[in-house]
Amino acid sequence: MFDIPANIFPWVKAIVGLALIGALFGAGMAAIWIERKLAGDIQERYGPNRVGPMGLLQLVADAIKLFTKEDIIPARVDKILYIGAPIVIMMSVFLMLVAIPFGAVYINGVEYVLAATQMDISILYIEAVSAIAVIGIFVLGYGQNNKYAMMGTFRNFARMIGYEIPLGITIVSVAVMAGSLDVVEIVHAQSPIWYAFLQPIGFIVFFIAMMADMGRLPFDQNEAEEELQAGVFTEYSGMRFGLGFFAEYFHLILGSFLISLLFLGGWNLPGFVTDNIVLGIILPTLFLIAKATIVMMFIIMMRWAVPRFRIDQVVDLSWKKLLPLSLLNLGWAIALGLYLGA
Amino acid sequence: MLPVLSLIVLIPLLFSAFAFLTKKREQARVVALMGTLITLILTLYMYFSFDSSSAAMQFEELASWIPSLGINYHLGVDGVSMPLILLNAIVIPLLILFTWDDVRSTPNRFYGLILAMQGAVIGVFVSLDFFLFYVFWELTLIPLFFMVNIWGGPNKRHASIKFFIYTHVASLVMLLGIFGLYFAAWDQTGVANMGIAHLMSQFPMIGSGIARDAIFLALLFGFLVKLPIVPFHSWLPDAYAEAPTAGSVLFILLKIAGYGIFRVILPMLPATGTPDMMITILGLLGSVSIVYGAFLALSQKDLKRMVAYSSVSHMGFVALGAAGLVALSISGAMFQQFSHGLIMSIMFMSVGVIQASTGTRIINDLGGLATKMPKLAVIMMLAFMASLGLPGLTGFIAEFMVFTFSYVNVPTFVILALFGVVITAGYHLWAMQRTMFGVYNGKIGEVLDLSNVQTFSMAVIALLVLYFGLNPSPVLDMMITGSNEIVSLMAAMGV
Amino acid sequence: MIPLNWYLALSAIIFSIGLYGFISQKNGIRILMCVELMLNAANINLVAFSSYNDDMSGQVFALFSIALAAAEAAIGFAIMMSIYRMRDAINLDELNLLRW
Amino acid sequence: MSDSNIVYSYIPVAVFLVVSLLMPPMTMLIVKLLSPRSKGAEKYSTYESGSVPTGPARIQFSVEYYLYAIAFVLFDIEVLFLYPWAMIYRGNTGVDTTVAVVEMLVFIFVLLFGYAFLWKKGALKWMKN
Amino acid sequence: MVDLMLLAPEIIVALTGLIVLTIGIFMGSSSKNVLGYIATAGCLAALAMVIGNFNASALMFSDTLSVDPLSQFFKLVFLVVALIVSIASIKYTEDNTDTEIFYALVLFATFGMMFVASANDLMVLFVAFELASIATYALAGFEKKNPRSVEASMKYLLMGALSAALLLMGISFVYGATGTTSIPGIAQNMDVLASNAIGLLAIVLLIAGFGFKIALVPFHMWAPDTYQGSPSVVSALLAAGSKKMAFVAAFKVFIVALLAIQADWRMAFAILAVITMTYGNLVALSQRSVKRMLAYSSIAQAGYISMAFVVLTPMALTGGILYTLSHGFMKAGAFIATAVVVYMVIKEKRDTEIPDHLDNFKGLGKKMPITALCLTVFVLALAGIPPTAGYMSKFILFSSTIQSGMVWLAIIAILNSALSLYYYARLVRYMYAMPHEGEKVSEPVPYVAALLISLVGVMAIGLWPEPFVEIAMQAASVLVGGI
Repeated sequence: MFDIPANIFPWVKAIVGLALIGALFGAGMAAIWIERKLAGDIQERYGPNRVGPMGLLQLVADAIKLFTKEDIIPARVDKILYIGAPIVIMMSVFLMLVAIPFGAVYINGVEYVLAATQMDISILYIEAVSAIAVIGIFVLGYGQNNKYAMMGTFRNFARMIGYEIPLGITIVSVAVMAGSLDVVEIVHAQSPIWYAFLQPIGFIVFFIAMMADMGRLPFDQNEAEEELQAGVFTEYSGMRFGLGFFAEYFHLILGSFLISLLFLGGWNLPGFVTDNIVLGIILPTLFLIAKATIVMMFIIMMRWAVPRFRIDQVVDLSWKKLLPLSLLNLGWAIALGLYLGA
Repeated sequence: MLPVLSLIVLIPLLFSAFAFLTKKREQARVVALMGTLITLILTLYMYFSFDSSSAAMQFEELASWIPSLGINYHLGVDGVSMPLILLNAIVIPLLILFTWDDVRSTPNRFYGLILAMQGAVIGVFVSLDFFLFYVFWELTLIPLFFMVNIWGGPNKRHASIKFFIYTHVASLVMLLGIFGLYFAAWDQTGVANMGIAHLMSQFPMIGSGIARDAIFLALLFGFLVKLPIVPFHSWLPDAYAEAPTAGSVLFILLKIAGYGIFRVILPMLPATGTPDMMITILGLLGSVSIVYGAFLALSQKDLKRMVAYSSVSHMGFVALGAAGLVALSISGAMFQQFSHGLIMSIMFMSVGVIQASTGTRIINDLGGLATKMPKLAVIMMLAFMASLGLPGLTGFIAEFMVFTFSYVNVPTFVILALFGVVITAGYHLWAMQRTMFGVYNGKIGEVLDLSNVQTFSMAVIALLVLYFGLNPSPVLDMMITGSNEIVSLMAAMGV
Repeated sequence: MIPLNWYLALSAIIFSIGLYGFISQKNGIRILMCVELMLNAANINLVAFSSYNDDMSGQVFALFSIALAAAEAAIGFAIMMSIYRMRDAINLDELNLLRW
Repeated sequence: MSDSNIVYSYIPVAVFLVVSLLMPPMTMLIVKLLSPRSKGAEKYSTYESGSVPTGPARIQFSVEYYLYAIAFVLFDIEVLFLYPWAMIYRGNTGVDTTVAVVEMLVFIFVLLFGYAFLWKKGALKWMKN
Repeated sequence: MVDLMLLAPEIIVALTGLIVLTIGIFMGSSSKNVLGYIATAGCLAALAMVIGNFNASALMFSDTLSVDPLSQFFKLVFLVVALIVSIASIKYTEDNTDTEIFYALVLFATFGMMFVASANDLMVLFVAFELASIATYALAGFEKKNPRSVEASMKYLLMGALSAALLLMGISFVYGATGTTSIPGIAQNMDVLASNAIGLLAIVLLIAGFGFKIALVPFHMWAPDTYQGSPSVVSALLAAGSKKMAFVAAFKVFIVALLAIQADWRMAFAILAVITMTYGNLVALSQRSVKRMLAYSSIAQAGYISMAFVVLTPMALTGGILYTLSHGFMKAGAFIATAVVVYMVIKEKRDTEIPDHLDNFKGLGKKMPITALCLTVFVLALAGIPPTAGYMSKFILFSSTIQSGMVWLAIIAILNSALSLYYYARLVRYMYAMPHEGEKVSEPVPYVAALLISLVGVMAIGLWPEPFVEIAMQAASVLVGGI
């Protein structure tokens, strides 16, 4: 083997990891398409079906439209905040992406994780950077100087702070059982049984909290077209709107991956051992992607199955139901962790 | 044996608390009279079982109080303090009788404060521990402050605060001196002890003369302001004149400063770095006070202020006698304190009566009172005569002893002071002439003479003035024993 | 390895910004934010020292101080809310019922 | 893991950060090149369902929002203490497990006290009468 | 295993706080008066535990807590203050819907103070310090509808937060230089700090941080406003409890931990003490609000106590420590007396713009004799008139100053005492020499009980100081182990 300086390696990893961003865009497009198609199916109507086969090219058409729309910056907005806010939201998503592992491969018994970087506190890191998005949305709403946006912002704010806590406590419950804050370790720890089965309450709480965190219906009070026009996005149009819109979908995708990683066993295929590198990479990764897709589709379908909650219902759900449940789950996890760890 | 000293301190304080709790004037004055009478009986018992030929402390009580700082509960009396206790114990019941019929606001507080005052003053006299001494010393401030502040004249506010600040600052300076002595003694002996005798015996061992002088001057300052003496006297006329009659009498009975001079200053004096200078200070201030006080008294229009200034003048004798440094001059000074207490009580009571019945105390507005108030006139005249030093009355004995025996050591100051005697005679006679004799001033209207209780209380004091003027030995013997002890202490201290 | 002095310089700068803001600002909330800056400067110090002294207690200390800062901020905002509801102002200049 | 490794594991983070900061402006640059432009004053006015905007948008919102914010700050910080504890309570770093669990139970117990108090006091009620 | 019996006072106080909170929220507002009695009982029980274990000595929780005579003494101080405040508040919180919050905060604040007293580690010290502070911020603003109370609270909070930040920064430097947060550990490694500019920086920050809480001039500006605006019972807690907590913390940090660089901080404390006492007394002279006057007097008293840092002999520390106890009684009592007056003012429906205005004290001697008498004793004690606690403490403190040869400092302090008499005497004059308006007001029993407890404390220390001096000496001996 040729000699590589050790400190080159992370740079290489980073640049390779940038390819992930491209993949993410692809996935985002796919997610939008899936959503529209599913919506059509559920409502017994056609989704996009004119542009290209099964309406696949509709997305390309939309993208072209976004790129060619005029960039309007309304007169009364706070310019710096207006321009900066989508960047902050984007940043949050990308920084989450860095630490999420998408699979692992064993070469000569050594495990190589398919992630842009690996840290021993990755779940804490992910939670931290995902919280930046809240600030982004706050800046977004505040910068527009528009009443609908402002109301959307405050709703967003009330919702996010409510769900951040059960989310954090369930993550701790998972970490307690795995004994690590590293997502990879958590995935390993689920090798025989998924945490979704060991901690069913935690799974449900995490799922709901994650949905709220992503702002998916029934938790999209910050946009609420019927009441607030477009809520936090009221004054945004064209590509600037597109950036925020895409960020939301990215968030959905990454959230689905997180649910799969933390509770659904990640890329683990019990009993699967192979020497074939290609197969070793592809099969677990595909398995993970499949899980994430199912989770995502489930979330998307929820949109058409459940009506939007009122803001007080949202807040009550988190503070009065999820929070005690998550603490209960934490106690369960501690006990279970002691039992299993002993 | 009966802890009689604790009792004469605590009984007034206890009755003071009772008096505060009473609701009506009738109850309050009875409680006050009972308390003071019990104190008087105990004091008389003490006086008759007192051995006036012994220089030692008698009725001594000693209990540990704050051992970690060497502070004890240590009481005792000797010839220096016994006459002063007697004075207080006798005059205060009479004072209460004197005010028996007075109508005033919150009488319960009034009598409570008088009793508290008595307890505190006696406490100072019997304390043999500096800490205890200082506690009682400071405690005397509070009743007097309230006396002036609540029941005083039109300028009461100014007068009370001035009094409070002057004497409090003086006490604090004195406290500094006590601290200095205490720690110097602690360093020398390695034992913390606040006993007065112990600290004074350690005083000459302090190495630096300047340190001794500083300690001495701090203590001296504290006593001289309280005495008071020129130039620290300016609180006195205000406070004395603004106080109600009872308050003025209480001020008169506050002989703690002179007592402090005998008890502490004199024995320490020879051991200071510059004893001669200290004697000069004491003698000079004493004689200046005599003369200057007399001059000021002469220039007063207000009878009460005049009496107040005459008090400054009288206090000069205490300092001068102390500066005489021989046993008999010191005894003279002590006797002056005793005599002054009796005489001035009558004087202030008389002034109080005059003011109450005529509504004024400006000398020029009065005149010919003798015709309308014969009882008052007799008693007051006796007091005036005693005050100016008529032979056969107490004032004469005191002043005579001070002049004669101080001449040995401080002749210059005695000669200076003699001028004061002339002026004293002058203003006393003038004031008496203008108020008592001559034509009755019709503007005053009808006046009432002394009531029976007033006559009784004032007459008793007047008789005492006469009795001790003719036969001073019952108290003078003790004083001479005490003075001899002081002189022998001074001899032992001499460096 | 980043030299310790860099951390200290960073923390000193943040601390100074906070202190300056504390003195110069009039708005209660801004002042509170400035205090948060100062506390965080101290946290940077603690963590940096902890890392360079190879001793964990500094990091634990930082955790506690974060918690305390949060509690303090919570109380602070609660108080400011009640002031705002009463006086319509959180400007310190306008709070003059009690003389400064 | 030594300090230098921590620094290296954050290099990708830095790269992603730079990318995320550059991407939106670059996108907007493309938009600027491609999109048409037409002036019109109305276009730049604030949207308020067609009516003329009145008053500032940054008004004070109902107090419930702030109350929840305060509650959040406190509870979120409590979670902060759970993370380090979760890593060591099973005694793999020489900690006495019983003591660790008891201490955390006391902590959560106190936390629940505060929670019950908030609930009972009505701080978690959106509509206050 | 740690001996939890030694922590029983703290545990009792904390549990009582939680119990009060729980009972309170499940209780109708009509019967909430019982909470005050529960809190009082808790304080009494804790007090009994402290006195029962008075001579205990132990290190707990990996040496982060130390139970020793010093901590026991200050626990005594804090519990006594909490007891007085709890009793008085039975009346104050009557008919209040938030009674349980009030008592819980008082108890939690006391809990924090007690932990400061036994902290043996800067981390514990800081956390406990902040716990007590945060509880008192909320207490200062307890009257949510009273703009003065809230304003007082806000000023207190901002200054308190600043002091916390300065303190933390100072601690971080001490930690950085010595590599430990344990107080004895720092003392051992002090040579590092002594030879380093960081030491000086840390001292400046720490003095400023503690100075705010102690209210040393020039860090005092919050104190008058806060003491004036807060409810009187809370002012009592602040002046008598919170300030003492800062003192014990400063004793531990400076005298135990940073003793090796005493040359650097002694002079600073000397200057601050002199400025503080002089400024406090001078400004107090012109105050018309009694609470504000007491606040300035409190500043001045902080100046006296700070002399203990300058003199630094066992006797001076004994005096300083005894002074904290005496001041606790005197100030708590004085503030509660103003609470009675405020109660009267509200009852008589007078102008409540400044309810504690001097004019409202006119003729108090007749209207409310017990309150007036107690207040008189308290202010005379503050002035240092014998035979009260104030005199006894000043006696030891000032005399120790002379003993160590700092006569100038003693003279300044004594002159200040004389000066302070002026405004104390004025208050007494208003109460006794001025005519009163309105009828005699019956004094509420809880207030009277609290006043009498303070009175007994003040007089007990004044008349029979030996046991108090003894325990203060033991407490001081913990501090001077290193000297």
